[in-house]
Amino acid sequence: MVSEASGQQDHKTNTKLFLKVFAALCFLTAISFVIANSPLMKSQGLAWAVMMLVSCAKAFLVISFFMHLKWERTWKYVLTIPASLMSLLLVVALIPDVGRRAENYSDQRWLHATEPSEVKADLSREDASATGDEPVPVDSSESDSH
Amino acid sequence: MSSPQNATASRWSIPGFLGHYVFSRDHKIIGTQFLFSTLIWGVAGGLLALAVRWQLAWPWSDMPIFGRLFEAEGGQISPEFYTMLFTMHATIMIFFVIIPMLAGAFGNWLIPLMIGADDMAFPTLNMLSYWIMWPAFILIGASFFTAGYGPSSGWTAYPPLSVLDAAAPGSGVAQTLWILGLTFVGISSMMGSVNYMTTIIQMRAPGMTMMRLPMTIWSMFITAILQAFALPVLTAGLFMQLSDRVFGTGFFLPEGLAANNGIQVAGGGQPLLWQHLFWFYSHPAVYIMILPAMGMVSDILACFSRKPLFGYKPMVYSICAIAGLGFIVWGHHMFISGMDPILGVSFMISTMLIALPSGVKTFNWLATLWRGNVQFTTPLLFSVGFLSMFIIGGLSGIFMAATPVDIYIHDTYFIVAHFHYVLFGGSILALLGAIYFWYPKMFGRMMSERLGKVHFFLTFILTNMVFYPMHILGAAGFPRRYADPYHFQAFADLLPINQVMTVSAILLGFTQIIFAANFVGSLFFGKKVGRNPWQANTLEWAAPSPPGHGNFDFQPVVCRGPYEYSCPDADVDFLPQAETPPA
Amino acid sequence: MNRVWSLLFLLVPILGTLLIVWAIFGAWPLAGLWLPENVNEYGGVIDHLFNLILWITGVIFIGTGAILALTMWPAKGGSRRAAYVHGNHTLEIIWAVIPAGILVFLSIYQLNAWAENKMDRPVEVVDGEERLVPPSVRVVARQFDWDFFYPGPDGKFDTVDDFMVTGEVHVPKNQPVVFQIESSDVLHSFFVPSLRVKQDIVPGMKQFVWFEANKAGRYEIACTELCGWGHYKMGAVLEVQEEEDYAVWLQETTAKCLAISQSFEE
Amino acid sequence: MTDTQHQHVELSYEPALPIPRGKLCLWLFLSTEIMFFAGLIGSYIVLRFGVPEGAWPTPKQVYLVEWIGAFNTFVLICSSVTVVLALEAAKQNQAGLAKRWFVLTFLLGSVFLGIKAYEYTQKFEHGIYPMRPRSKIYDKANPYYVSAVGSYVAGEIAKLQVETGRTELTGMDQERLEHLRAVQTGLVNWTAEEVALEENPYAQSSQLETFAYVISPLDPDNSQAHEFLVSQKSEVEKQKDGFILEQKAKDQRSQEINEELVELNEAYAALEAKAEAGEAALTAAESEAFAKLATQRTELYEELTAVDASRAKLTQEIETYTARADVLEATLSSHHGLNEAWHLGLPIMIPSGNTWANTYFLLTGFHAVHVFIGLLAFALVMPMKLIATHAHLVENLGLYWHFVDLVWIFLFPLLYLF
Repeated sequence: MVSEASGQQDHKTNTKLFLKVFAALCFLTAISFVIANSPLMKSQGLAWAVMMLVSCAKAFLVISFFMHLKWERTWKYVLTIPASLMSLLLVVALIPDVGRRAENYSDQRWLHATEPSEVKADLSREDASATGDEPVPVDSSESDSH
Repeated sequence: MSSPQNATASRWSIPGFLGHYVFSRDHKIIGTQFLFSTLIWGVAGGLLALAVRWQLAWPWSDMPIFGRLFEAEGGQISPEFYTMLFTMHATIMIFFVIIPMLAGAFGNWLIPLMIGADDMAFPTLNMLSYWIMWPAFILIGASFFTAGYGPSSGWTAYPPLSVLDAAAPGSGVAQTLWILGLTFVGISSMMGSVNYMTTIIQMRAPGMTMMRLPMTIWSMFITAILQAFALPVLTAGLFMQLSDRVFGTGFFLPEGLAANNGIQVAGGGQPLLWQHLFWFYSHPAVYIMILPAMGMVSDILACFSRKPLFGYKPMVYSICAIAGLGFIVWGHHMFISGMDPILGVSFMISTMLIALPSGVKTFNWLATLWRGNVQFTTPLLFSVGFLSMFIIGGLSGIFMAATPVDIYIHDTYFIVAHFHYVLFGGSILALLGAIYFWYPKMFGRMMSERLGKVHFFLTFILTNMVFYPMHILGAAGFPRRYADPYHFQAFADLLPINQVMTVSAILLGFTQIIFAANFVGSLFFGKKVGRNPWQANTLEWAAPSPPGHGNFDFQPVVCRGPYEYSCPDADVDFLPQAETPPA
Repeated sequence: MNRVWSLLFLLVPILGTLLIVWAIFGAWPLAGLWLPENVNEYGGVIDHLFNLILWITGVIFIGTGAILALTMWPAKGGSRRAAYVHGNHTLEIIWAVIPAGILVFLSIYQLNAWAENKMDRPVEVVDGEERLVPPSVRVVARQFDWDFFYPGPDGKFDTVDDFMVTGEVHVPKNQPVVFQIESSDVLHSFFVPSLRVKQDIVPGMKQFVWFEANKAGRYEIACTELCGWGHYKMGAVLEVQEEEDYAVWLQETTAKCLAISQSFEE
Repeated sequence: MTDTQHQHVELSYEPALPIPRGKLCLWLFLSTEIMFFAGLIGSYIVLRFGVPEGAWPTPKQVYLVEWIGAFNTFVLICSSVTVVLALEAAKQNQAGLAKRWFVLTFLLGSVFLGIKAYEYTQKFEHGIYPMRPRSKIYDKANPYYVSAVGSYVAGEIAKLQVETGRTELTGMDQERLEHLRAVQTGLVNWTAEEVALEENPYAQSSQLETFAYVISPLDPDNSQAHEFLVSQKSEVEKQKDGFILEQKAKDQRSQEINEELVELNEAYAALEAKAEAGEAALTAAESEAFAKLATQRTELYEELTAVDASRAKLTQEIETYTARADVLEATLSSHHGLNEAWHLGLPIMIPSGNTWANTYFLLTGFHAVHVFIGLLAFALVMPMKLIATHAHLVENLGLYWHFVDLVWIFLFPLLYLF
């Protein structure tokens, strides 16, 4: 194996390389963390996409350096790509069907199902308007949001 | 010479009787263990099927002999018991007969022998893959004896029925045991498949390139890949269903269900998620159940028509195509399940595509027989029987692939006809043929050809008589899994035809006694054979019959493809892949 | 003897086709064992497609069966040497492309039927505006019965004047009818063989089936998704009535049910 | 089988790939593992998308601390580095160094599991279990939820009362009992009554929202909600004070009546005695006074009954309002609502909380199982001398370990940050 042969000579460089990868991984983790606590989360889709990209980058680093795939021959593609594609396929195929189920909830289910938190947010709005005497109904804000 | 011999011997067996014959690491012993276990389970599964048929022909009547075995009231089959019968029939036939017999028994026996290896890459793992089946055997066996009626939500175990005890009061603990049992089957299959893949990739004899592999090995290889990729998804689903049942989570349960004795379920889940996870495995599982059969049939057909397999490479590519497409067609089991109809269209198209490689295979088999010097041996007859049945099963599949037609025939007996033609007419017939074919290699003796032909004749006719009329039942709209359809006006006329089918099924069951007698009798009284009784080309016939530990007594060097029959340049009509050194 | 085997395999397509033809014509003893008469305007395409596929597969079935028997037919004298052929690309391409063509044709040909039955809910024109036909009955499946909820005089569900009928549902003839189907416990499937309508019912999910019956009569509803031990007896009757009869029935039943519910309230 | 039938030959093979069989097998195994986690993660994603939009709990609502997750990520990354360094050292035959890295990896893995266990207990403490019946999560603030809280409280009170029958309650239990009673009157019954009285469905749902907020606020930093509760509290207290004042007035009135009655009774008794003595009948004036006294007396008695009744009612009202005020007071005094203030373990409302808990524990649980299996394997290899000939063991173990790390790399953002 190539890594074994080269490892003998440049052990130091290898260690250095691993430490560099380590630093990169820590940095990427920090990025995810910062994004999660940043205003970017307002547009959730974008934030999620960035975080997933960051995760993929981390995965790539781990696979290619720590798992030595960088130094392996072409078999690595045969072994890794089908599984990754297949797993993606599974998720992608499920999303339009199962992932959008809430659109087809029956009335009976809505009786028990959890509701969008817009309604929850109304509590605060309603509270704000209700600093007066009695709890004021939410109608106004409710009809706004729908 | 003695020390390496000892060293190698320890690779296959632990000393002592137990180590030799029970906890052996020799792939041949393990294969035989799989073979015997699955044959026994096959008897159980068959009897369950007969009980199902009995109920359909003479509903609610006392069942002879077996009625006493089940405590059902006075030997009658109760509806709860009936649901258990077909659930267990399917479970046993799929997970304990066909898959382990193909992959476990024949995979184990043939892979090392046909590629010229002394054993599997990991003999201990191989042994474990058999013994991990035993917890599954015990769990499934135990589920018969739990309170209630055994698992009774169908082999597909669709939630919420399979999760809510109140919805299927007969199931109870048995359903949990069923899930656990299948988990063990999954672990066993996973162990087996990584082992097979490693062996086929790394342990081929010199000269045995991938394009010189016999079709059997190709199909086993692809099957192993299918198992490795598809099964974990089912395992994940099984764990989720287990936790729904045992811990009260709600992965597959929607809110506000009325069927749980008033106990509120956690909710938030999606019943359809299970169906997706389940079919993501179980559709490829259909190919796991047919591909190795196809591979073995290819070998048998080529051997007995004394003719090279027609279009070897297209055959290989179509196996790969079937496997590849097999992963993107699972939704065709769910056309009317409430799945997004647009998603249904994409699944329909991929399903139609899969008929293509299957068609190529069928025509290539026909072309292999064409202008061949056909030897009418029992294995050949079974293989042609397979071909004849597979054509019917394949063609009826087109009805289901057409989504609008599927609206009408989904979950009717048309489906039952279709998959029995593929799985019984296809896989089981091919398996019987394979047993006749490789029996001399396994046990060093021939099975009786005369009995074998009688067995084939009756089996073939009766199989058609049992399953062909199911198409007509399906066209009449008769739903499957009905204990008694005759109170529906529309299905009241179905009784006589069901009775014909049941009588045929019982006779079919009796016919298998011929096979059992032949199988057991030949173990002791069969004609002893040499290495290559069928004059076949593939490598296993170059090894002694039966092969000892380490399989080969010489170093096989492969110099040609597996199907060099009737080569005009040769004196004899076969050219083995590797020359056996003169004794 | 060997020719017997060849003939045996030839018997499969011959007898198989005979049996199907026999069933289609409904002669004794196979009377009533084929597709029941279709009474749904939207179901005709399904039958048409079924028959088309039956023709195509029938031809292939007989053809391949004949070829199989022919290839097996042993030569006189028996021991001839087999042809040493490894394959023929042209042939293989031909028998890959022809089925492919048929399949592609089928996939495209059936799209409309699928859309008509599962995707495009019928529309009606009200006050010059097109809108989806609203469900006229809410079908609630439960172990092991069918409950049919009618919206009552006000035409709206979930109001006090709703009423429920169990085991029997009435619909008017020659009108597109939409059912909203729901399940209160496990999976069920709404199957009316004569209408070519089938839809699994997923608990917690709102689904619709539609049809336009063109012949008055009583048709059976069956459950086709395993729903427990009583699966086999989970039936109901769908009665298609002439519009006048339907109106009378609706009025009478409404009055009866409302009277009962009032007597409960008192 | 006759194994001495022929002599064994060492067969030679043509491997397709230039890697050892063990490594190949491990890679294949990892492919199956990818599919396994794809099944799990895929289910998580679709279940999550499947809930109505915007109804997924935020980390705070389920007591998930992001930085702990981030730290655990860091721990796993460190362990990945150490195991790779152990492999490097082993390859170069530096057994001692390899062993040290190896042990460090093991320790880091244990730290990861330890932190995981700590996180789990954090959840369990708040009643977040992946399952019924121990789980205390309700998806929706609806009457079902109120009645669930009600029956929980009633059950707890009954339990404590049974104990009271047997032994003297400790101070803590006594306090708990009081708190439970306060919740019963000031929260459960209060809300039930308000909802029953209210006709407007939006106002009803607002009542229910408040109910859930008081027990365990989904967003504790919601200042508006806080202000609302403050205002409600002052309102309640004002009303309570009003009731107390009224009660005082009624007390006074009751006393007055009693005093008056004493006088009246005396006068009445005198006249009555006279009347009964009889011979010389009462004068007209006297008999008129007698009749007037009788009416007055009856009136006073009636008023007394009414006043006493309203006093009792007022006592009850005061009790209710005191309880309500106590509840609100306790809610406001703590950051996380009543549950934190009084540690009663009331059922909480988290939208999609159960689905969240199911998937969270499923994913992290299976990941933890994998970490645990890895640690077991480490423990098995630990006693070996990690020289170059054993490097393949370290390599395979390392591959597995990196895979576990990989899974976590995806789980961390999916579970903690999304």
